[in-house]
Amino acid sequence: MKTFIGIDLGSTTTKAVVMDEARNVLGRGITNSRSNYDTAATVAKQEAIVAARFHLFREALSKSHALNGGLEAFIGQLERDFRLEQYLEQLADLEQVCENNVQAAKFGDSAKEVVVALQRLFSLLKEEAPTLFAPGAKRKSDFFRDIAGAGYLSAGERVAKEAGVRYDQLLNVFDRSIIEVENRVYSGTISKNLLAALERTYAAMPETLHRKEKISLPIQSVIDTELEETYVVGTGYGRARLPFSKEHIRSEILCHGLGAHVMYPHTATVLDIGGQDTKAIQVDKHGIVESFQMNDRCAAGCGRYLGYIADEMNMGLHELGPLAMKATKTVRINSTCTVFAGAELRDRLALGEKREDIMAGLHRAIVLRAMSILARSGGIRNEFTFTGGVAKNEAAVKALMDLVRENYGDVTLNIDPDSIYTGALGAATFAWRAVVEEGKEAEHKEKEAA
Amino acid sequence: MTYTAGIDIGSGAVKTVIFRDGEWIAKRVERIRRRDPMELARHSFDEELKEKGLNEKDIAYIATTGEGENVKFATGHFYSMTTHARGGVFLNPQARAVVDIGALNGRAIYIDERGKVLSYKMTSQCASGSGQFLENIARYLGVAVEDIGGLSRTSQNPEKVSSICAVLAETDVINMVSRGIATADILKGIHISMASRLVKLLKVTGITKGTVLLTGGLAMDDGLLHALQEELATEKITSLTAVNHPDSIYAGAIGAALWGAFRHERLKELQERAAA
Amino acid sequence: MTVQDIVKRCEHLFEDLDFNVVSEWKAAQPGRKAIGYMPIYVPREIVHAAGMLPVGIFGGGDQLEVIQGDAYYQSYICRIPRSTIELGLTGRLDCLDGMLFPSICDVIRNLSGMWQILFKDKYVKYFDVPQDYADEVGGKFYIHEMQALRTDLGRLAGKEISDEDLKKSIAVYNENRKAVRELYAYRAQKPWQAPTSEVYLVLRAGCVLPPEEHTKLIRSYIAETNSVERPKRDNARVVLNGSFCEQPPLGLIKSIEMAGCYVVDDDFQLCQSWLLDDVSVEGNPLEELSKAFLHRSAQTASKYDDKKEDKGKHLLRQVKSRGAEGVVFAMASFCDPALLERPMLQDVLNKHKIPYTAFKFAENTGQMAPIREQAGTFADSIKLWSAA
Amino acid sequence: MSTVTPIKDAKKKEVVKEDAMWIQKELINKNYHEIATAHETGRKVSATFVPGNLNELLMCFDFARRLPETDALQNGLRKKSGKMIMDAERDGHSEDVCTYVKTDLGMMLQGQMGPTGEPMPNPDLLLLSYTGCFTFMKWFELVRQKYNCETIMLHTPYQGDGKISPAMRDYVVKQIKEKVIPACERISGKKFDIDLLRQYMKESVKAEEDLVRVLQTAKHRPSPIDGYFGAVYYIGPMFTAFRGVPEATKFYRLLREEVEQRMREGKGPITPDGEMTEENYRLVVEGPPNWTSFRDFWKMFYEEGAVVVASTYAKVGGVYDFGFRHDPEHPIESLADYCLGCYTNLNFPQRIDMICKYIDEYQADGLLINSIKSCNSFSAGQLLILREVEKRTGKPAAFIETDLVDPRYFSGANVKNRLESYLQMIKQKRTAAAAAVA
Ligand SMILES: Nc1ncnc2c1ncn2[C@@H]1O[C@H](COP(=O)(O)OP(=O)(O)O)[C@@H](O)[C@H]1O
Ligand SMILES: Nc1ncnc2c1ncn2[C@@H]1O[C@H](COP(=O)(O)OP(=O)(O)O)[C@@H](O)[C@H]1O
Ligand code: SF4
Ligand code: SF4
Ligand code: SF4
Repeated sequence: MKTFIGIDLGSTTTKAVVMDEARNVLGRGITNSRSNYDTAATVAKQEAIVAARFHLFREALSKSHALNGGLEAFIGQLERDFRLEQYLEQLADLEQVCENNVQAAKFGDSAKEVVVALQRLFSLLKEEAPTLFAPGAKRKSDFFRDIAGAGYLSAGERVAKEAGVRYDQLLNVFDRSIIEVENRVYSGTISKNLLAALERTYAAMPETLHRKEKISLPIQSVIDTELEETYVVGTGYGRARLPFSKEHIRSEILCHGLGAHVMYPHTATVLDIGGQDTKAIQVDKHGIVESFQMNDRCAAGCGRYLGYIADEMNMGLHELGPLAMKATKTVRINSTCTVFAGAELRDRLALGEKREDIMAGLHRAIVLRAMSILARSGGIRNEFTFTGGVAKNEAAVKALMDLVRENYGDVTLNIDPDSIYTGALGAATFAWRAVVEEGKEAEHKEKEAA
Repeated sequence: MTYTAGIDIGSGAVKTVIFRDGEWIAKRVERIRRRDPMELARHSFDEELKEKGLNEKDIAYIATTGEGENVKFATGHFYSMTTHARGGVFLNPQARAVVDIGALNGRAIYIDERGKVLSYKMTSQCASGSGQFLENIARYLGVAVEDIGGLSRTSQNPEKVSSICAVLAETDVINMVSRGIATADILKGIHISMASRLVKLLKVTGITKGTVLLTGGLAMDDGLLHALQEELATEKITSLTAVNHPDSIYAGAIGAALWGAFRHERLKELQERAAA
Repeated sequence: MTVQDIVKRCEHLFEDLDFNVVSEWKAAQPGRKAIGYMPIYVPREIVHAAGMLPVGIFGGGDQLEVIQGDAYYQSYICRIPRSTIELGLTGRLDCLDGMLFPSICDVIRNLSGMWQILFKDKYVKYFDVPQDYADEVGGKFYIHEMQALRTDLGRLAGKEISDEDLKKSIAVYNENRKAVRELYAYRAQKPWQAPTSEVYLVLRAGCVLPPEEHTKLIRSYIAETNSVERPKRDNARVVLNGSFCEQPPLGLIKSIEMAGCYVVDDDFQLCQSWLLDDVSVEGNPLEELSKAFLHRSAQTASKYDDKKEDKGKHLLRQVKSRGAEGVVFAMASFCDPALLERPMLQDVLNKHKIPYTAFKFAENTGQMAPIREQAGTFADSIKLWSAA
Repeated sequence: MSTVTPIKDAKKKEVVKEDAMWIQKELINKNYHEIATAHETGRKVSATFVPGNLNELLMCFDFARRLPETDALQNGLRKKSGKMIMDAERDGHSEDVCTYVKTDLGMMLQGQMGPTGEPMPNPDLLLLSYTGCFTFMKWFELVRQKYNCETIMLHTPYQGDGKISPAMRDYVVKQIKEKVIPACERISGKKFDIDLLRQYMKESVKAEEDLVRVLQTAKHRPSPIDGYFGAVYYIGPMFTAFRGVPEATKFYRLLREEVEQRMREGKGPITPDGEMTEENYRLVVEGPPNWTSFRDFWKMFYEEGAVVVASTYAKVGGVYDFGFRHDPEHPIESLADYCLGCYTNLNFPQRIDMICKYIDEYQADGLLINSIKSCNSFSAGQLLILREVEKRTGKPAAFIETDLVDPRYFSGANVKNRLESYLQMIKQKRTAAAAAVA
């Protein structure tokens, strides 16, 4: 089938959206942006296509009524099992790379012990893997680097002690190895992992086993369906480095404006807070950008700020918002310099302020910066849509709601759980328009013809 | 016998030392990496005491420095530049300037032969040349901190980092990697930009000749030392020689312990005088 | 009132970002008007003579959340104009009937035009001062400027300002300046009795109080604080320089003191000590004001020094007369006049072998650790080594 | 799609310039040589600033005329400024302050080697004609501190109320008569001759007339010039040591003929890569350009077919297009009016009026502000300009940030990103408007 793909290569994360001919979103994919933009774009796209397949599974299975009411539970389980398979695959890869890297690290005599410690460490990680993907489990992040890293660090200290090696040495090996694993694309193994996941799911939900045939058939047919990449549009910070020609690239401002308009057709003002930029965009009723403002050359108060804070607090990004929500007061934080965020935090802790109160202050500080950029772009008009990764953070959302009310009165605030994909959605819509409305062909086809 | 201790709480590591009558008898360093520095200081100091079979009571003066203003069990606090200066001349009596590169700030301190601070210059606010930045980038590039120096020294075509903001500089680095720039060249580029900042700080202090001792956590990064030496050469400042010392990282803690001893004597004098 | 009460009151005035005390003053008598002025210097006598309250506007400090103000300024411009705009746009300056923007720097100069656009119904004047100090040239121009202000304010007040009015106001301000000089002298003598964080607040109260009341306040502060002994610390005596426009947060002033420095002179709120001695109440009042400005006023970075030899004279005088051991340069980030001036002043200090240290701040600086470290090291080096 | 076609008979392979431009380049090089050899030839050297410079007056005393801003700019174009700024910072100057000043001081620290490679002598007179920027005052104080040069302050009051009052004019005239002229006489050893001044001014007026014509050809579609990137070359002689010099008058005549010819032929501006053949966007720009990456910066515009039709920067040395001319009949008074009327001495409402007028008269698609980190005189408050102009003209405005001569503050990717977004937005709006009409 024909698909239209938008890729938003952000400074922090790379997002992809796959759309069908009727402009339905089939799937979304995300990965962390990394040194290799091609890889990031490929992985995000692959993730989106996987998600698209799940979407199609759901459709096919619901049509066939094979699961009769058990559909959501089944798909949910299958998805978790698939993630687990993927995780295990990467974990095995990481273990291998780590072991190889021990040699390069020149640990001398202790190299042997380090290898033993690593084996122990990885067997622990493998053991705990299924609990990470159990129903209802909270993960610190969706990215392998973070999940595996968190496990590695927390188990590492203990394992190091037991094995009589230095914790530092284990850190050293991890730092050396993760990047290599992260930059690998596991494209060949998706079907395999899917089928393996399917087996796990049957095992986990034995009540479905008797319909195995009925269930597997539509799934197999979806797996066999080719998803043709009809047209791809790229956007985002790294768009100049995307492997596309200029024709296939749109400015992120236009994409965010359009994406927000597609999600909420009455949007007038869009705020996007990403990893290192904050954009305020005013759009008209057709989703056309009227004016925009971005943060200046200083990255203060952007999403990366929260990253530094999370590092400093030894927490996952997901956990910052909930912690700040527990605040009973808001500590005033004036500096939003990302780099000094940690120092600011320590300063406040030393003064005896409570963590949650400081966190509330930090979130408010970020949103204050955004409010200024919004004011620069012409203020907030009804309806107001908040997008970008930071929109996932409930404390940031709360601070924003407070400040909007204080400064602009009652305004409808739209936040979509998938708001991080807004730019990619806009890009996918541009891709769709290019073909369906403007009659363009996919570039690679032109090239083949030439 | 008089024991004094120096505890230097940085933003990257906690350093503790113990002195007995001016003689250095114990040292310890712990990277903080996601731990509570105050607890770590307590723990590390306890371990050190245990190792030497000492009791906290035996220590006449526990001096803190760095971010240790709020350490409860300390006798007194000295500001880091005061302590680094003193620690610097202790480690290398020839030192006429101490360059301390911390996780967030860099400082150049111009001193005389007794460790008196003549003038200093500190980086402020925006800091793409900070130690933490280098560490982040190294982690990103998959290089262990200990290996940075060696790698940097192999660089043939260093690639300079131009952004002033560390956050944007991170992106610069990502771009470099995607352009296929070698890790060594990136690290060296960062070293060069740090070195050039440090030379700038040094010049502003007004020092004209003598030995410059690197202290602090990054002193052991010989890639940085090397870049600093090169930068001095390109700037044609031949009258300054940059060196490090295997114990450079302890400079602040040493200075604190020594000043602690000094204050201890003073306080004793004052007490005696008051009693008389 | 005890000294704590006085300081509390001043603190209260300082923290009141809504300028309630100004509104109250206006409400006490119908028809009263208040005129705001930005830092360094304006001849408040003229405003006072028009029966109006001159109100010093020194930015929003570290308690104001700046949203709109940031929408008007890039990150590389100092903070005071943005927090001042924030004060204006949030209605906090509605109690003012006009604003005076003295010639401080390009930022304030441009702000005067922005104010004209943003607050169309208010009286706005860019108040130029001469950089030529000949009575016949710069003086004449300056008298013209003052005359224009006098006419404008007379019109606003509905009554011309007479020479007699002006002379009375000059006398009032002569007394106020005298009290300020007494306060500075007292602090220099016993800095432990009059910490700068308090002196600052007492002076700052002069931004919103009528001068007569402020004069009394200063004097009662001196009397009260002198009556309670406070512990004397082994601190280094320093002159603070460079904070003539954007003000450091109070926490920063406290940090400097905590780190071991006694501030024995400074250039905060220069307007109150700009004219170095009494202005004559004989003769033509505008001419006298002009002469005082041209020949007997403080030096600061916004003012041209006619001769190379003049550079830093005022600072040197401060150091010598107050018995200071060093100078702390505390300048607002991105403050062009102050930061360009600094190397020249340092040069002069070097020649006189006076130690100094320097750092930058913003009115909302939250991190005091680097400040403490620098001020502390400076104090350490003066203290530990002064005998040697 | 390329909007630029190289010109065949270009004088030099890599860069394309208008013919008149080669004359301009010669003029500038000659001036540097004159300055370099002034002391050998027994002449005195003056230094003064571009906005409100008293060039004709200085000519009366036969000063070799240095303009430190131009030196800084030239050093920027030649990519030498970065090092100079670093040197000045190492010498204790703050990172926060104007980089023109630091480039100048850095050049002195490096042994006063001028942009063309000839050593520059110390000035004998620092004429502190002080128009529209406080930094100028500190700049010469700093130079005086180091080199002990004699300094004369000419204070130009600011047009706070948007007009030049008689008191302001008198003040400036008096300073010129009673302070500036006597000092020039004393330093140069030459008597002031007002008729000589009149004679130079007559030259100025001719050249001013031609410059205005050149700049106004941009009202034509397509515009034969770029009123920002191209204009910086056009204004060079007029705003510096050449106003009043006969060669400069000739230069402007030639330039005018050349440009008017191009206009008649319907040609676009000449860029370093050749002639621009497609005019996609017409912009008004506020704020000085970036010099260290001048070519790259310009390229971002012409590659997209964006022409700057008018800029405020082309008015820093005199707002001639609104009618001001030097007046040989009242030479001193007209010098005073000239000082008082430069762009940065205008107040905000005046600056906004001017930009709105440009957008209207030059039929521009919108306003682009290049905000300069160094320059508070231009930058402080530009965001209000942006807003007011948008409000009053209904045209979109955009904001980019660079610096004059500090290469650390030019982020190509960042600027390109914003510029592209802005142009795409204009295009999208235009398409939508066309669709709405259809
Ligand atoms: N699950 C989450 N919870 C809270 N914050 C998040 C989450 N995911 C991402 N973020 C925030 O979003 C930022 C990245 O936003 P994103 O829109 O992906 O940026 P970019 O487009 O620049 O890559 C991160 O720096 C982080 O602060
Ligand atoms: N509040 C602030 N926000 C952003 N940057 C700042 C701030 N204060 C200072 N800086 C930056 O700190 C940097 C280094 O300053 P430093 O070299 O220590 O001082 P100085 O400029 O006085 O010599 C400069 O780039 C300056 O722009
Ligand atoms: S280091 Fe901090 S203050 Fe500086 S530009 Fe980056 S985020 Fe902004
Ligand atoms: S702080 Fe400095 S730059 Fe800012 S307005 Fe005041 S004098 Fe001007
Ligand atoms: S601040 Fe602006 S106008 Fe003033 S000298 Fe610098 S660049 Fe020129």
